[in-house]
Amino acid sequence: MTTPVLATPAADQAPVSGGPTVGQRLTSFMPVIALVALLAALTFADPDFLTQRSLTAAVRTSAPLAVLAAGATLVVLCGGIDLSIAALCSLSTVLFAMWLPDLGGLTTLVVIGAAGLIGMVQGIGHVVLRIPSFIMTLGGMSIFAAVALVISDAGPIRIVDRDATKWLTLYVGGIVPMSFVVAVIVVAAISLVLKLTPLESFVRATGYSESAARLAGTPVDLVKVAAFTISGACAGLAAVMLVSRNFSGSPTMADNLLLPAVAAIVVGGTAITGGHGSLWRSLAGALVVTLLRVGLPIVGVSSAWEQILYGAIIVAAVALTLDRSKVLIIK
Amino acid sequence: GCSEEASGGGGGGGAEAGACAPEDVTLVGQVRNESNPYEAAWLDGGDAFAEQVGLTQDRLTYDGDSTRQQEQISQLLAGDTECLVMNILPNGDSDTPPIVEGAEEAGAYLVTQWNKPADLNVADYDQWLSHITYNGVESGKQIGDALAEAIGGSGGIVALQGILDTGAAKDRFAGLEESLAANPDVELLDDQTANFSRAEALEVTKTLLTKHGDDLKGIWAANDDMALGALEALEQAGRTDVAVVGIDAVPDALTAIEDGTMTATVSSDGPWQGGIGLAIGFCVATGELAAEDITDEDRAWFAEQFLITSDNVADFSSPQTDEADFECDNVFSRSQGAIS
Amino acid sequence: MSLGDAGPPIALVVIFAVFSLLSDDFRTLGNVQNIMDAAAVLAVVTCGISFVLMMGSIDLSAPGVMGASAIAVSLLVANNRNDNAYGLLGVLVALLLGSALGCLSGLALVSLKVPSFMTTLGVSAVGLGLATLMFAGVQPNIRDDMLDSWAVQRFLGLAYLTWIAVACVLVGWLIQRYSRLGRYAFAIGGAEEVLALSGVKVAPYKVAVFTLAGTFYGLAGVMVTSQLSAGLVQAGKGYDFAAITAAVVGGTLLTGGRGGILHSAVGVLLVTVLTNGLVQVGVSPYWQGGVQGLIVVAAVAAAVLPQRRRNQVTK
Amino acid sequence: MTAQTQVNALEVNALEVRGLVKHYPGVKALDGVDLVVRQHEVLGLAGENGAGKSTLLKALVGLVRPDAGEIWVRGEKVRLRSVVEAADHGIGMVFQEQSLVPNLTAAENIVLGSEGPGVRRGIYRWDTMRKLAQAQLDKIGSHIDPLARTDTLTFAERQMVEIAKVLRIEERTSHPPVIILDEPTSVLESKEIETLFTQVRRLREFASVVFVSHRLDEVLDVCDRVSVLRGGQSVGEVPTAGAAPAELHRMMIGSTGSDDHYHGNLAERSDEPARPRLVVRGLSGATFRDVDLDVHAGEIVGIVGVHGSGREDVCRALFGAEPTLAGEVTLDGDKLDLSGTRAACAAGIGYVPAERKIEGMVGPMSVADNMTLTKQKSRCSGPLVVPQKQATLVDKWIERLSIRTPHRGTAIQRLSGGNQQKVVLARWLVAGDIRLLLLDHPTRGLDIGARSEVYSLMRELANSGVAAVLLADSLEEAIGMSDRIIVMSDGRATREVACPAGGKPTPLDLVKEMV
Ligand SMILES: Nc1ncnc2c1ncn2[C@@H]1O[C@H](COP(=O)(O)OP(=O)(O)OP(=O)(O)O)[C@@H](O)[C@H]1O
Ligand SMILES: Nc1ncnc2c1ncn2[C@@H]1O[C@H](COP(=O)(O)OP(=O)(O)OP(=O)(O)O)[C@@H](O)[C@H]1O
Ligand SMILES: [Mg+2]
Ligand SMILES: [Mg+2]
Repeated sequence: MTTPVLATPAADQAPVSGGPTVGQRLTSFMPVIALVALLAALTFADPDFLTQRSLTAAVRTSAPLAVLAAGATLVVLCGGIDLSIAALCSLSTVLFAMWLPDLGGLTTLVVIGAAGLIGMVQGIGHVVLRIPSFIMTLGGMSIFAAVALVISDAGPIRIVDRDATKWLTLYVGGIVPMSFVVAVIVVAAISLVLKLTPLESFVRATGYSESAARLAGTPVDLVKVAAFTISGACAGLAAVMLVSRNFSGSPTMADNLLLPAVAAIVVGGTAITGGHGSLWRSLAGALVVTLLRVGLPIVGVSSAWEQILYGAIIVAAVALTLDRSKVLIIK
Repeated sequence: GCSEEASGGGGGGGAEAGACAPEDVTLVGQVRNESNPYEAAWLDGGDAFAEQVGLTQDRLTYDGDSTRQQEQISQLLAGDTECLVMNILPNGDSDTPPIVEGAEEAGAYLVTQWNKPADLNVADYDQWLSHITYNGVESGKQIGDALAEAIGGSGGIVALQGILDTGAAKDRFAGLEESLAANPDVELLDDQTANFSRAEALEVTKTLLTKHGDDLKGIWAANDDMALGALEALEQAGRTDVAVVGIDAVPDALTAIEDGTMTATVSSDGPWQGGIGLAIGFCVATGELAAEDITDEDRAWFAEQFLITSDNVADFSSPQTDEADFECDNVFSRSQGAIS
Repeated sequence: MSLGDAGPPIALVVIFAVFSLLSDDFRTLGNVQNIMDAAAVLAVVTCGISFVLMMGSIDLSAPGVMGASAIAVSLLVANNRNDNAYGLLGVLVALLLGSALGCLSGLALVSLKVPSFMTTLGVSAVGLGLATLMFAGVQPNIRDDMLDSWAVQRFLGLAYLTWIAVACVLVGWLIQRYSRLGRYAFAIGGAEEVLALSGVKVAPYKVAVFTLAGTFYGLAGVMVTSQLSAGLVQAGKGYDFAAITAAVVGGTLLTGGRGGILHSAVGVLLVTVLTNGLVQVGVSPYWQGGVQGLIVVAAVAAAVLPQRRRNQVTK
Repeated sequence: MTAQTQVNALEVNALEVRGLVKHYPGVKALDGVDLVVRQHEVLGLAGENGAGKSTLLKALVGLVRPDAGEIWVRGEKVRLRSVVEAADHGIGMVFQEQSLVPNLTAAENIVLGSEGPGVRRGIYRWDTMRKLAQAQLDKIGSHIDPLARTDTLTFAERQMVEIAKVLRIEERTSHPPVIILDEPTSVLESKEIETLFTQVRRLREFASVVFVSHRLDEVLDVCDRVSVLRGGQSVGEVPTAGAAPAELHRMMIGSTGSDDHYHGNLAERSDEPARPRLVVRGLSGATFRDVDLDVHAGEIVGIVGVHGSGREDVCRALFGAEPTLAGEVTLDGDKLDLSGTRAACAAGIGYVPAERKIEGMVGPMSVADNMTLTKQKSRCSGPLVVPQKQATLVDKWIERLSIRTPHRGTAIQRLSGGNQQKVVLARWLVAGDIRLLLLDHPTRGLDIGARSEVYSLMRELANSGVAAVLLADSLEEAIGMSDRIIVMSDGRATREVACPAGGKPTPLDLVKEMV
């Protein structure tokens, strides 16, 4: 009989790899596989869909959604949820349009900062008042919507000076939209900071088991507030992207992006219960959701069937991408 | 980075006007959704026109979601745009400029309806052939006057506003204010928004009925859906003494006017709107109508509308498209003049 | 009921008192009836969603299910589109459609192991798609006297629909208190893995809970149709978040295992009183949503603060 | 049952396991285990942490699907695929981790899954259910209100509910049942343990019992026979009559172990510091009042008390995890900030919570990340994590504490409880800057070997100048490990008992003070 691996002291243990197995590697690529499968299906339905121009457009379209989803992913990783991102993004488009004449080139940074600050206030409310993030941000959502409506006098504000956002409409190498490049940079930067610093441990510990994290002396509250802050800042950045696309700010511009953004997070395979997931997954998820939003009608699916297919496909996509070994109980 | 000017967006420059063979033309109609009768009828009108010229219309809907509309348009314009004709209902004023710029860059023929920022000039663009709308101030005033008359020239009314950040809602309410100025004994007791929705109008009206009680003599609604919601609220409250007016002339409203439960509405002809935008684009794309020949008055214009009351409701009960309306030399026949 | 559960009812009383002070119109009997009537549909939706929330799951399918059932019922009872006139049977079929869609959410959850957030979002889209298919461009208006009368006829000052909602709350409470389904739903929210250890197969109960919730949404869709005399695809618009808000404001925890139907009923009244009161006291329509959000947050904060502990997990 | 088997009924083994094998990634949890449970006997199951006891027992109730091997119940080969199937064969289990639904009543928990007449056509009959539950509770002489919500009960009361629950198997099957108790005593107090043992002996009259405990004296006390597992294999069995713990221990670890695992106290400390490291004056909170406490550097102070004495909350309060109402605490003369756990960590205080699964560890995260969670700077250079530094450090501690894990990257939830506990302890040691360690049941669920390791670790820490507060698992442990013992009752520190190496008090002395 073989020696049981664990019966002997640790010193002379047979070396066991702690790295991911093939199966684990595969599950982390699932969002990309889902993306490719969807693209293949759309191309099958309409061969004209798979052109470089078409892909460029889809990728450009996905940028604001990807940024929104990436920011909110942090909150989800911490075990919460941010329902205010879309409303905050709308408000930020209004702020951008209102401040642009005075601030010029600085507006982008100021708006992102302001949105981050607003996110931070929500985060503080959540940790100090112990209001569940769902309710805190649901309240935030309606408050931001009202403020946006009032300060914009309930109407869109056009942008005359387009130079401040022109850079976002450029194409890198003539093909890759700058806005998407920015989205990738944001995802990469946040992911890198998480990975290289203890922050990732803090975020995951908070998401998996808040009480254990707290008793281990992890700065749970700070981490949560930071997550909400970044989520807010990302909403601000997404707003700048939308403004660069629409040449105006409007109090309801991004409101309908809430559910797609959350869908992007979940479709990417991030656990809605917290702890497990990544921003990269949300980026892939945002592309999947965008393809569904624009692809289905363009390849000629009728409005009613489009909704039915959308519903079926996002569920199927999550079935594919969610790593169930990391999430024991599915609620 | 090595960034350069846009290229991914479209073919640039656009097709030479009139170069398209009729069978090469792609017709696209885009509205908010197919789950409301007015917009469904719009798309049906588009289908009718497409059939008339032996084509089919691609029906797009964006569920009242501005971002989704932009996303669909930019995806559409990333495809083959040479003979593309789009008849678009922008979700709000602010959604029009990016659509226009996209079409201009991609060389697609564009007609928009209802929403456009006032300072955006159609004549500044080559591919944006025309913008059609109804005079919202006028319609708001017309039904306001009809309401004033129905309540005998004096008494309290309430207003149900549409989605607050749309031009249509604002114009129509401005029309009501004009009407109020002309009818000094009519008092606006309250104005609330019900977001153009029947269900919301029902709730809001119920509340307003308890709030104002018998002082309330009339309800001014910025569209028929809300008017119909208000009618339900009145029925549930057992009130028969309140006059209701709306805008759009949806079939249910016409029925209500026939029945005498509703006072007035203003026509907007969905099927015609669905066809006319495509017709203008088609005529230009195939060269039957030269873009340069469209006068500045016809680049942005008010379409003909009618106040419908019990007197004339029979004439409107079943709107049909008329092939003659879509003939290339007839497409501007319903113009009531340029948008000032 | 522990002291912690007293928060929402107290908040309800306080908000009611404040509005009564601020507005003469608010404190009339007519307005109280109006509030009860206005709460009816939300109460039924919240009844359904409460069971799902009790399990610790979430349900965003109300808009789709209500839309599908609204169109279905309006095409089945006497209407302007076809010659059907199935009356109560039509209502029943609409409820069954709601059950079927709810069942679909549950099945996708337990068989595909996809979180309910996503399955119900998907089913909502499917429901809206079905509704749009049935809608087919022409508004179905009902001409069924029975269904029409539910919104109009009154008993003891309240519309029949309101009594239907009261009955739903009662039935929901009985299910929660006295049926295995209800207790297990509660238990699943408390410790799902323990049920499995005790030999209870949780999957069928989860499916059953979503089915039950779907049935409530189906009924809510019928009620909206009765109120509007027409079947609208958008019949359920906004009810998903409204119902969750009501349930949470009433003291149901999104993490499951706490709260229940009576809590939710209080939450529904709270939210409805707020909506009504803000109109009555004349808050600008621009601000109403914001003020409501602020008060909801404040109400939850006030309810949570007395119970707060160190090292308490707030998700 | 045929007449033939009826005759043989007594000779047939209640349960028999042959060559059971179970692999987990990187671990062979069971490696050909054989086990025989006779009728009407109490069989002890002993083995180190991670020896495979729980896995074996879970296989017996259908929760673990073995890779190979056979299970025979009363002479019949069976396949157990679920708890229900196992229960139908008369096998029931009290799990190591508490497994009650917190928001249900005790009654519901007791009948959960086999409500019988308590539920008719899906409708609850509360009265019947309460009676059913009461009958079970009466069996073990418990006075818990069956309709009390489970989360309002104390830990021990909940354990009693679990036992009451498993006893329902008597009603469920016509066969003599087999009842499995996986470490039922680790959270009980001596009086409750006595009650439990009375029950176990009563059960023997009509059932077979499998009993797991790391307290070998208990095992010898209550069992008729002990079977020993080591590394997933059966290494033998001994009748308990006349056996000594040391013998069992030797079988468990494969060599002779020292019986004296408390290692005695540190011999005379030469230079007793003038001022205590930790000074607590008049500390009051929701569950305790006016607590005074001094702990010197290098000293282990035990706090004993019954459930509800408030000792856990005092510990948590010192760590900033429980609000305080009044009082002053200084650490090395500096006033301590009790507002939160961060401040406590920064001041050099460590806390090992009792509820390891919920509060002690982050289950899905790796051993390495769990170990360095608190002392991030031990694996960082500046703000950046240096994986190599972490690997070296973690591997050192894995070896130092002989933590049995396939790899430092393995999720901690895959380790056995004892090894999990060692990781949680190691968390406070990796940086070497700890001043005060608060240990709430640090050896709960640990085997003797692991215990001694933890004990020597505590001792070593004390010798290096760390002050420690110990809430021990048992009075013996408290007495063995502490230099001084504080007795708490009703939220007050009522007495202080010196506990020097030479003059240890007896458990009885302390019990008198506690009540
Ligand atoms: N689900 C699992 N996945 C991976 N490894 C597991 C799993 N369950 C148990 N193991 C491993 O199998 C081995 C045996 O574990 P088991 O729980 O049976 O030990 P035990 O004898 O009960 O120990 P203890 O005395 O600590 O309770 C351990 O090394 C454990 O890490
Ligand atoms: N289904 C499972 N999935 C993942 N891990 C599991 C599973 N079942 C058991 N384990 C893990 O296997 C390990 C062994 O279980 P267990 O807690 O019984 O250890 P133990 O050795 O009995 O503990 P102790 O040290 O307290 O005596 C535990 O860490 C447990 O978390
Ligand atoms: Mg009616
Ligand atoms: Mg074990």
